[in-house]
Amino acid sequence: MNKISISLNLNGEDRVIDVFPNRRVVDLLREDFKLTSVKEGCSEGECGACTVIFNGDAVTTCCMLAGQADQSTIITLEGLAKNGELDVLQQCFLDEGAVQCGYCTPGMILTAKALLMKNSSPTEEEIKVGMSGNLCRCTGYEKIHAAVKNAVEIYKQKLEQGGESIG
Amino acid sequence: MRAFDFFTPKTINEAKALLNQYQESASILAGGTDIVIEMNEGHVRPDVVIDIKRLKELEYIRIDGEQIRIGALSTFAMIASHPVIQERVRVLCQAASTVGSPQIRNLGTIGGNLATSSVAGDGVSAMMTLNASVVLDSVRGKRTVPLAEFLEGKGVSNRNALLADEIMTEIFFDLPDDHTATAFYKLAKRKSLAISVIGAGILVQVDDAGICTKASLRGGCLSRYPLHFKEAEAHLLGEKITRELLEETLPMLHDAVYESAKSRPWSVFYKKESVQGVYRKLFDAILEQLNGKSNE
Amino acid sequence: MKKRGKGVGSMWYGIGNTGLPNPAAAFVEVLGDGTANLMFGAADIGQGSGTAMAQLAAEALGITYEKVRVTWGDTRVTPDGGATSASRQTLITGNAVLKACEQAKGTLADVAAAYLGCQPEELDFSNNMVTKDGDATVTMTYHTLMAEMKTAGKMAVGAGYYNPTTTTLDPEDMSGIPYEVYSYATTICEVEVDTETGEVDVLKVVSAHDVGQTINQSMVEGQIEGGVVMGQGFVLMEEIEVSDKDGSIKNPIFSKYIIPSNLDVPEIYPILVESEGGPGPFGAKGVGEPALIPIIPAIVAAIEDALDVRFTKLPIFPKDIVAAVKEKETDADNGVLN
Amino acid sequence: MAKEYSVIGKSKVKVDGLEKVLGTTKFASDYSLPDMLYGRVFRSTVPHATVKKLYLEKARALDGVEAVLDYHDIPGKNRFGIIIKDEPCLVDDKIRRYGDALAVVAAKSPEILEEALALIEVDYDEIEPIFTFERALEADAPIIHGTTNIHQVKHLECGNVDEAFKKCDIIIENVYSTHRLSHMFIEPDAGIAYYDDDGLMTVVASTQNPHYDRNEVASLLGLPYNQVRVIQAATGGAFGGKLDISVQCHCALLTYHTRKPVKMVRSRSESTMVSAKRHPMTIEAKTGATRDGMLMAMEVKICSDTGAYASYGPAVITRAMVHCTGPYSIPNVRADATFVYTNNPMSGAFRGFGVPQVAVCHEGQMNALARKIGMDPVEIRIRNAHQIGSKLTTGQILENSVGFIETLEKAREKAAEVLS
Repeated sequence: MNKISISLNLNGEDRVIDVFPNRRVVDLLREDFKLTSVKEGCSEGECGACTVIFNGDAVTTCCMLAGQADQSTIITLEGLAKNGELDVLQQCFLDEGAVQCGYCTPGMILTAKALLMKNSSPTEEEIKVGMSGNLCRCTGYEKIHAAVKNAVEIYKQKLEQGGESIG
Repeated sequence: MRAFDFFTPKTINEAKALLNQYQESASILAGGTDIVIEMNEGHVRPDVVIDIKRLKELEYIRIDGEQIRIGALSTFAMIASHPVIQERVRVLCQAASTVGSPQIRNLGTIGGNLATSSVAGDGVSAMMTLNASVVLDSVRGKRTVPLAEFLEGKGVSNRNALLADEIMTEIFFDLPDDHTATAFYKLAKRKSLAISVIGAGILVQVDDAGICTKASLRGGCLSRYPLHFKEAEAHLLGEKITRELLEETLPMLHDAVYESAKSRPWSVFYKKESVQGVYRKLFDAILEQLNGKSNE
Repeated sequence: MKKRGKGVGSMWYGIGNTGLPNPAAAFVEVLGDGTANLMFGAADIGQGSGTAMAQLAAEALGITYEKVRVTWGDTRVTPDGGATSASRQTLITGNAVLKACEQAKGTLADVAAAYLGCQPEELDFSNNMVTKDGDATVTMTYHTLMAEMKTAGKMAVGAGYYNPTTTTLDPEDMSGIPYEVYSYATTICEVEVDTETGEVDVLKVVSAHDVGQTINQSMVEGQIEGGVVMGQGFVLMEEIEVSDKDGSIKNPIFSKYIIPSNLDVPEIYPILVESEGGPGPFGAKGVGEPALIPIIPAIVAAIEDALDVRFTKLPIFPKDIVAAVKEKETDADNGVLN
Repeated sequence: MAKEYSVIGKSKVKVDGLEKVLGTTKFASDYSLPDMLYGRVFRSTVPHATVKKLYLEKARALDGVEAVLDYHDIPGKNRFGIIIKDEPCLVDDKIRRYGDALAVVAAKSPEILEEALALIEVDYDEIEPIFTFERALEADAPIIHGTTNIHQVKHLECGNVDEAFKKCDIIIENVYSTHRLSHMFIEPDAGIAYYDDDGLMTVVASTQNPHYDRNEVASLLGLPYNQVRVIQAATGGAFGGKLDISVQCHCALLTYHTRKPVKMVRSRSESTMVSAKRHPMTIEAKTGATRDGMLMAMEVKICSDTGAYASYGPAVITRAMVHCTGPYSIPNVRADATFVYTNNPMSGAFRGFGVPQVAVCHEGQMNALARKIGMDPVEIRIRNAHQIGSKLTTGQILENSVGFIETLEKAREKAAEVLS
């Protein structure tokens, strides 16, 4: 087995790494890049805990081979807070009590982020459908939905005040 | 996961050459949503993995005269959000938007779904309802195969006609016209991340007088490949489409499912009963579309 | 055809282990700057016991929440808290925290009383201030208090443990005191059932819980909402299938053991009822397990109401709904009265 | 009017919330130490057998494998269990369920580990497995533990049940059954063991009960309790499923022999396969009441399968018994429960400890009774509800904090407002 070289933009930084191809992207991120916010819950693309933003889309990294990450742009939860300041979504998850055990939280926040990057003012239904690939066993989802709704409102206000865009 | 060599061909020709070289010992990686899981669990153990996802030339949705041609590497997310498919091909739009999860729909491709040919493949049911055909390519040349024939073929995986050196490049079907209504319903235990219990499609075309000129009813997870409700289709053809006429087919659906499912390890009782409820929902959708269209 | 129905379910739940001693302990130290370190054994598994304990300590010591630093679940540092089970941590570790805080506060109160010229029992500790009851002019900051403590060479430390009052149950008839206190709850829900496909939509759920005293409203609501959804899975989606050949579990993965997704959840209205006089900290009881329980019979009852059919066997999967509807139709055809 | 609190009752942000939204919270599988080995368990694929021979040599000889251990390598006591110590860390006498632990392996990489496990073989002498409650009690059934397959029997009685039933206007009889369920916490069980700088055996694990874990690890290794340190890692959901020992003892044993850090992360399947499940129950109930809906008598029989090991079974049976009437005053009650051992997956603690199961029964009975006498289901509950001064079936008198009726009234009020 030959190692393959992977170049990617990871949380805003260009990185290059040589790995054996029989690693999955979840392993690449957790083991090689030590980005342990990426969680593994099911290993079959069902729970969404390993979600990252890959070329602008939410994807589950347990069903991707490392080689698929070559020439990609990946954002993990480590890349969301900027200069110690929480992303609006992170703040809303915190304030709304949308976090219990916290294991699904990174995937939840990133899925929401990818959703909002594509559609800055989703309807309640669009939020729910957009978040429907992440299982949570603790919260019953209500406070997670509420957190994302709040974030949408805050982004809107920021945008109206001429502030940053969501992406 | 077992060791393997990984290739990322830049062109289809390069991909075909690799497949020709490695034959059965190679696995094609499209979205990866099925095969990576299988490999991780050790069920699939290729020596070589050929990642074709970067072949952007196979990622397109084109309206080509009266046909829609979809590149095999188009993702479910692309398909579900395509305006023409949303408007004119609801059966495919609805099937594509209920596959797996948003994350899986961002990765998974229609070609991968058809090539896997899972019993519960929603893309397979929808495409069968549309009487789609697939294009298979290899160093030996291209061939076009109707999906029904593709699924019954005995190729490298014994699940379909795909041979060891072939790559699926395109899926195409007739673009439903203004007089055609289509719909898909996924019966499952939960509303997201669900595996179909029944993944049912319908297509009905009528003439100006409302007489049925084309009917296609296909139910996934009811037989090895989407069950063809031939008797029901025959019942509709040449008749004026009304709720009563549509509902007259319910016992036929029931019986067809019973015949098909009785030898399988499924709850025959539930499948034969619920298929009627599933199609009643589809009839509602069809009638709404047809009536909406006639009112325009 | 779609049919709607409503159902009621209630429950009670004894807090703590049944008829057994099950103590828990806590340590506290108030530091020179008016912050505090709180250590206890109770494992926080996401439900928020760590947060609840910080709130209890802050209230008891009269300092703000942010000034309490908690450490839990480290056997080298924290005393035994027993298991995080039986919805027991708020009651038991909570009381242990209060006892530890009271001990530390005893020293603080002596020093403050001497400084303010009043009796220790006359003092109110709140919002980082110590004030004489009924006389807002007689007051000092925690900052001053801790400086006084330093001068006096005293330390504000406390250790406490709590064991709920129970008795061993009689081996003959199980008489005795199994629990010190009970939580109660009632859930009312509405469902919509598709009689042909057997699909059940849980539409709305009202769940009222007697929690004694709310410690953290958002967290209690979170427990109730999570419990409702888990209960929905219990009745309608989940079942471990065991092979009768080798006893293995046939569906140990998420694609085969179906838990509710976010698209399945109903509108949930949690209601917190408070009831006085309980033995818990400020009267608080537990809600972790009660959150799950009453929704289960409530959904069963709502389906029964929708279909006018009795269900005594769980789970109720779509196939069971369809079978029951069919059976009822057949009975009606045969003239059998339900 | 209750005292106005300054902190209590407020929706304070969780103390561990910030790290969780930042993704910096460390769960057990996130730990990584220098020289760390990867550990995994070799498990049985039969439910009931003695081990004729376990072939560990090939795995031991594999390059990169640092330890392959079986029960002979346990320095202390090879039994754990929260209430009854009946579960081996590694099987010594016999296999009692599919997935029993036979050996543990530590290797330098997950890939070597996988290869090593594939090299282990075992010869079994199979014993008839018991999968049903009924078979467990038959005279010729093989015995799973000790001298009987009966795990626990309980009897509860108050008043005069037989006399009371004679006076009832209405009697409702039903048989309820509930199923086996899994917690499905999103984080599979995981842990890491290592010797800390002071030489203390340290285990960081996903757990609900670190102090219990400490005692079990110490007992397994024959160490004083204060020579073992267990730290609860952030725990990704549990719901009762992380009360039993999972990886703690296996990790610690491997570290004890290798002196190196050993991490174990269960796969989803392994986690579900061997963690405790909810007890499936069959509950027969007979409820007697007056015409106007006052409960007079109740008789309950509970049967359950606790699986291969006791786990929290004794807690479940006791709690189910005490709660079987529901939150209602019933003066005459008789209840019996029998739990048996089988070769099925272990049943244990799961959110509610048997109370959800009996709630299906007592609420089913209340709803049936309400329907029979044509009374509103909330009204019939209020009529029989526990309140201050109520006497329970155990003889306990409720003295304070009984808000049941208020939950009924408030729920009814809100339901009238929001339900259709």
